[in-house]
Amino acid sequence: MRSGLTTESVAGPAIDDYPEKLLHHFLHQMAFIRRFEERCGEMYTKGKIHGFLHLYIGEEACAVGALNALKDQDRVITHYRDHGHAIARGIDPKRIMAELYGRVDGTSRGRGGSMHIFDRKKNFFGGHAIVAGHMPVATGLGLASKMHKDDALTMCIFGDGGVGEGEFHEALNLSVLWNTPVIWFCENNGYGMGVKLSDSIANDIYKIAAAYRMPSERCNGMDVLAVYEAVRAAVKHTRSGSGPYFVEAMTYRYRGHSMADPELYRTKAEVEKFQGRDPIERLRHQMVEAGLLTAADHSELLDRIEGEVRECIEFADSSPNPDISTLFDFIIKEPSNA
Amino acid sequence: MRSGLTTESVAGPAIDDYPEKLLHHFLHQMAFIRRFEERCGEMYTKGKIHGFLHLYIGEEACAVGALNALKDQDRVITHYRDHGHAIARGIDPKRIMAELYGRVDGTSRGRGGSMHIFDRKKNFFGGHAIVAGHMPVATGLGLASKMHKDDALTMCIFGDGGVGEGEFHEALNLSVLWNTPVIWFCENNGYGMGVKLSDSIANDIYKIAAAYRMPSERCNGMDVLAVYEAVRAAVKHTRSGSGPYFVEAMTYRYRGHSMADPELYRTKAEVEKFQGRDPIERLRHQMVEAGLLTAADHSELLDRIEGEVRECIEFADSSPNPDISTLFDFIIKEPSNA
Amino acid sequence: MPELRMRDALREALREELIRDERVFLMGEDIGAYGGSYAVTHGLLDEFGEARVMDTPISESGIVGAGVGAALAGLRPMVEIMTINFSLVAIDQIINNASKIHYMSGGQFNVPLVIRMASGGGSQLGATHSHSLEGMYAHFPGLRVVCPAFPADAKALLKRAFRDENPVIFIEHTALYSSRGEVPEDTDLILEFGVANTIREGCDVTIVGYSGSVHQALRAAVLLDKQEGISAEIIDLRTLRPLDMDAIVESVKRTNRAVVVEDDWKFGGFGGELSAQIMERAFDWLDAPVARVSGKDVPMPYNRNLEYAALPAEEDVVEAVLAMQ
Amino acid sequence: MPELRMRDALREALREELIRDERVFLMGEDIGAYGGSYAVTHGLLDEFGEARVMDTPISESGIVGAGVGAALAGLRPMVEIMTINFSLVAIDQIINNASKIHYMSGGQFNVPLVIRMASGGGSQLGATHSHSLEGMYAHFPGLRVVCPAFPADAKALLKRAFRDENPVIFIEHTALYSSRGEVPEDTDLILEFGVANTIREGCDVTIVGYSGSVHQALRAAVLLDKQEGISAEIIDLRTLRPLDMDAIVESVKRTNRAVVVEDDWKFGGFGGELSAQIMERAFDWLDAPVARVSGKDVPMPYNRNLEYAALPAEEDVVEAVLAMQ
Ligand SMILES: Cc1ncc(C[n+]2csc(CCOP(=O)(O)OP(=O)(O)O)c2C)c(N)n1
Ligand SMILES: Cc1ncc(C[n+]2csc(CCOP(=O)(O)OP(=O)(O)O)c2C)c(N)n1
Ligand SMILES: [Mg+2]
Ligand SMILES: [Mg+2]
Repeated sequence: MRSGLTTESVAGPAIDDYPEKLLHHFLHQMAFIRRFEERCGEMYTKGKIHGFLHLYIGEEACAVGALNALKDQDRVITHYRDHGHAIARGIDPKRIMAELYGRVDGTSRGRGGSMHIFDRKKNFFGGHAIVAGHMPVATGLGLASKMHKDDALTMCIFGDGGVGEGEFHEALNLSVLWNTPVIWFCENNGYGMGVKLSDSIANDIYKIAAAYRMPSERCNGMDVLAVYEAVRAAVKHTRSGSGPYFVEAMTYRYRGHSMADPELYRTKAEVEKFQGRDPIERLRHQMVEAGLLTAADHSELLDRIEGEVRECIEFADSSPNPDISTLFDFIIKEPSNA
Repeated sequence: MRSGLTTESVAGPAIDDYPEKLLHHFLHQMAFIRRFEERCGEMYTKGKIHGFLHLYIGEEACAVGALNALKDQDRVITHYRDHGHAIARGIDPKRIMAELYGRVDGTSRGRGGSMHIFDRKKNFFGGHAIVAGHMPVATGLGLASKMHKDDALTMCIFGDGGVGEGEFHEALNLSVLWNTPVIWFCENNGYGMGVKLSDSIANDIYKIAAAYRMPSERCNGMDVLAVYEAVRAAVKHTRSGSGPYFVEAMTYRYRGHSMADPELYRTKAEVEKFQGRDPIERLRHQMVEAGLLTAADHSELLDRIEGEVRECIEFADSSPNPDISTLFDFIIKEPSNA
Repeated sequence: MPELRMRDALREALREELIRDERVFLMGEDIGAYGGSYAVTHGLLDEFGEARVMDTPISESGIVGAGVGAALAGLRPMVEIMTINFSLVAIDQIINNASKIHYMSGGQFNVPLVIRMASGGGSQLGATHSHSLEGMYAHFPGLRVVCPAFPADAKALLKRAFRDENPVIFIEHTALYSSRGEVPEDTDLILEFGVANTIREGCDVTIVGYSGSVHQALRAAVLLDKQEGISAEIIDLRTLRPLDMDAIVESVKRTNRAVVVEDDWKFGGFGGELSAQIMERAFDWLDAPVARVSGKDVPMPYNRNLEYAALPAEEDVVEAVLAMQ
Repeated sequence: MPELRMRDALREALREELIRDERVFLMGEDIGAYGGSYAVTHGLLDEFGEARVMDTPISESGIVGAGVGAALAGLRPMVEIMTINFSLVAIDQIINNASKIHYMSGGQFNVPLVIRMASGGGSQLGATHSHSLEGMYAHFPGLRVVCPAFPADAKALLKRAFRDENPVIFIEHTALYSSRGEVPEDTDLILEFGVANTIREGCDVTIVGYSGSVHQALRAAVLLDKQEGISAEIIDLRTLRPLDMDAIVESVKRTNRAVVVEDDWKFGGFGGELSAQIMERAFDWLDAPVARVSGKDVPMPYNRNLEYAALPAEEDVVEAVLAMQ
């Protein structure tokens, strides 16, 4: 039997346990990601952004709850639906937007695009577009920490669809065998493109992960505080040297898989049901209830965000395209000591 | 914690529950495989057999117990350590030996060799030398049975080392999702080449298999009757349309991984410990105790086998090499209806 | 004759084969409920049901392997790998199982499996999603590699693929899915493998292409004719393995010049094979070395201008031809 | 200079690099307790311990991916893939991750990863276990592909590989592991990539080879000299990517004839690239088309006679040269 927590509004952590500043930070980040993604969608329709564009709308609590539980020295590696993770990690959103535009001021100087956001300074190891292909890489990042004996842990973010790939199995198994400090963070939004979870994996994901003998928890991915708590527990375990930890966050994507998705595989009613459990709305409501946010504060927040995102677009618009003469840059790195 | 049954002589099924004929058949097949393999080793040293040769000595109870629980219409697919399976499946051992010699009378006309034994008439789908590469193929064989609605089930045989590969995960998951009639039969001999099981997989194999939500049992692979019972239960389940079933047989290989193995990774004492639990000796002893076998019967049996195996070698020796003019045969099969 | 888009012609072939042969079934990621990532299989789930149009998990190795198994057991599976880029996680199944089991079993078994893949760049999908690896697959004995350039050929070749007893790698260029062409209505029409098509006759130079590059060749031929009065003959290979080398050699012996055009990287690409064989078989007829117009040897950039610069264009073909005069 | 077997020269390189650079560590199946399936790593586990010589499960994709991750994090991993045949289950990690991350990150990250693989046929291991796929890897931008033919080169090139900032595919021919050669004792000696070696001077024909085929070329040169009085120049490429095309062209312009020798299948093989480039750059100097001597286009047979017939031999090289006179 399949079981476990869904995204329904089960009572999550009480907000009075959290510093006011942190709650405002969470609300701001989630709302910023939401608006950033909405505007990306517009810019795509306008022909400013090309290729595949995968929006994160509806899943903001996952990125914000998970990445805020990490430290700067920790490493993050994720899949192609990566804008929300990049923003929550603190990467300059102007440079993210410029990358989506393919401009020289983009995080990858316009070479990578939406699916391949990298930022060395933020220990953000990409943005990977081959489903589950980054999972063994995460095991290797963890292995390096173990060898360096540094205090960095690695968070690997992937989707429910990635669980179908053999590399999920190899990466998890190796991470346990080698006792690497890796947190496996699965964003289970119920679909891999148009394929329902129940058609793609034979058991609950967190139960399959548990079979590798690592702690494995499921949390409500529509509640930023629930995600934050789940990942904090994972960080505690992993940083103490006890090895990998698996977290499955139950969430939902409001938009199509990519901008090309006709969405034939689900009903509008289903989408609306989950929109009724919106993570941003949930936190806003909690903060209002607790007297931490007035209507005025909130509209002021949205205005600020509107301006911040506009700046990103202006920045990207004004950044030049890479020069054709640089076509062959970055293929081979010349040896440092040979 | 790792747990579960080992190869220690726990009380197995009582032999008086089995027809005498069947017991004699089991004893004969196991002893035949043992002698066939011993002689293969000799022929390899003599330079009659080349390439990689993986002997099955010590594991005879697995092949004999498992394959005798199947029907003729059932399908078998296995890995490269395949002589024992081919013999237990009833493939003419003369032709197996000829294949090891690379001669035209070999099962694959000398093209395949030891690791690639195929026999269409016996529904024996090979001998596969890429570890775990045959597992998704087994899922497909099962899928075909489901579509044909024929009464054939598929047994896929593989080793503990194969569990490290991603295809193990993909094949098991698909077999459950598609409810295919596949019996996964893992011969756990404790090593993948020189790598100990505990260094290659994070949990007991049958427990990992169970995470895909299929029945998963472990049995004593040094007791032919225990294997036979375990697989009979699997057959009952699978033939009734209830989907795949996983059996892990705990066994041990007495010889090196291949003829090239220096065996630096284990002690002689360890090998001797397991030789003390010899599956052939075990059944012989049980049959003697039960008055089903006299010393005379037994030496008569060994003599018969000696002659049978000698015939195999003579057959292989007298079979010609393929003609060079046939080098390009069997690459492309010409369309039947185009 | 009705005009169809490439994707519709492919769908017609799949429909007709599903109707013609009950052993045929389709497997792939999002070929059903989603409607196919390039809409090739759109509507087939509704028409033929889940048993014959199977949505699968994201397990390329698993589903190609399952296709091999189903084919060994007598079915006629078609596995869609969403794009050729993802075939890299399934390539062991293609090479070590599909292409070799007939041989390794001494002819006892064979693998009638059709593997469809979308290939090619030009849509700003970046380095991991813009490969053109059909030439790599053509290297392996036991495989067929089919690369149609026009809807009519695509339909007739795909129908032929389902009648083959061997694994067929069927390549569909993403940039051609919406291209249109007349497609005969005759549902029995199939095209044999290994028969190239001279789609334009000329006497000054032979331009060889396949899949997407055939269209660059066509545009280049028009420019050459208009601007330089050079008459180019164009050969559309249609299949890379088997390869219709005779057609190329025959043409080059008349034109004495040859240009090979492909999207893939030049270094170690299939164009090298074509160039080498032309030299081997028409050396004394060549007035100039065979020229190769290919993609630049760089992982595909996301930026539009860089990607355009990385891919071969008709101007490059024109340039190559002029350099030979 | 001491004479060493290829496997011992490789081991020396690994030992010296493990000592020189603490960031270096080795991962692979059976490289430790088993002693290495071809005994290259024999003894290193005892000397350097489990942290730096790691036995891994049978998870090629997992360990190559882990190597990529460790390299991204600043280590200098070496992953041994037991044989190139098994690299097919890890190739996505090599192509879509190792070879592209430097590019896709706009130069922020790089992957200094050495991947060693045993390659080649000739030991009756059958179709799945006898591939020569180094030419296939040479097709991909972002990779280095190294194919030594002699112990001294193998050691100096492997040491060079550990000093590279990019993924290096290091090819070891199984038939050469026990071959002997003098190896300088200088532990700082390294060989640059992209520098071919003219191992025999001659004026009548240029024979180009790499890895195992260099030795067929050498034996052929002796026969040609003795039996026909033909003086062959032999170029050992040593690395396929980068490729020292200048050395080949310079030689062919003197000898006016070229033969390319490789174990791999001819159709779509690397020999086509060499042949095409020689034509492109030395067309007017060629007295005959460049000849390719390669493996037959057949999955490798197990039977000894058939396998011998499927692989190129010195007689085939001699024949090709004579056909040019
Ligand atoms: C190996 C591979 N196969 C298929 C694809 C095409 N593809 C891209 S995203 C995707 C669905 C992934 O779903 P999931 O992992 O749940 O992530 P989500 O999109 O839901 O966030 C697929 C099939 C791919 N990129 N890589
Ligand atoms: C993909 C792949 N990797 C590595 C090998 C080399 N190899 C052959 S057998 C083997 C060990 C397999 O062990 P196991 O599955 O336990 O089977 P056993 O030999 O113990 O019967 C290895 C590593 C291979 N054949 N295929
Ligand atoms: Mg999902
Ligand atoms: Mg084993």
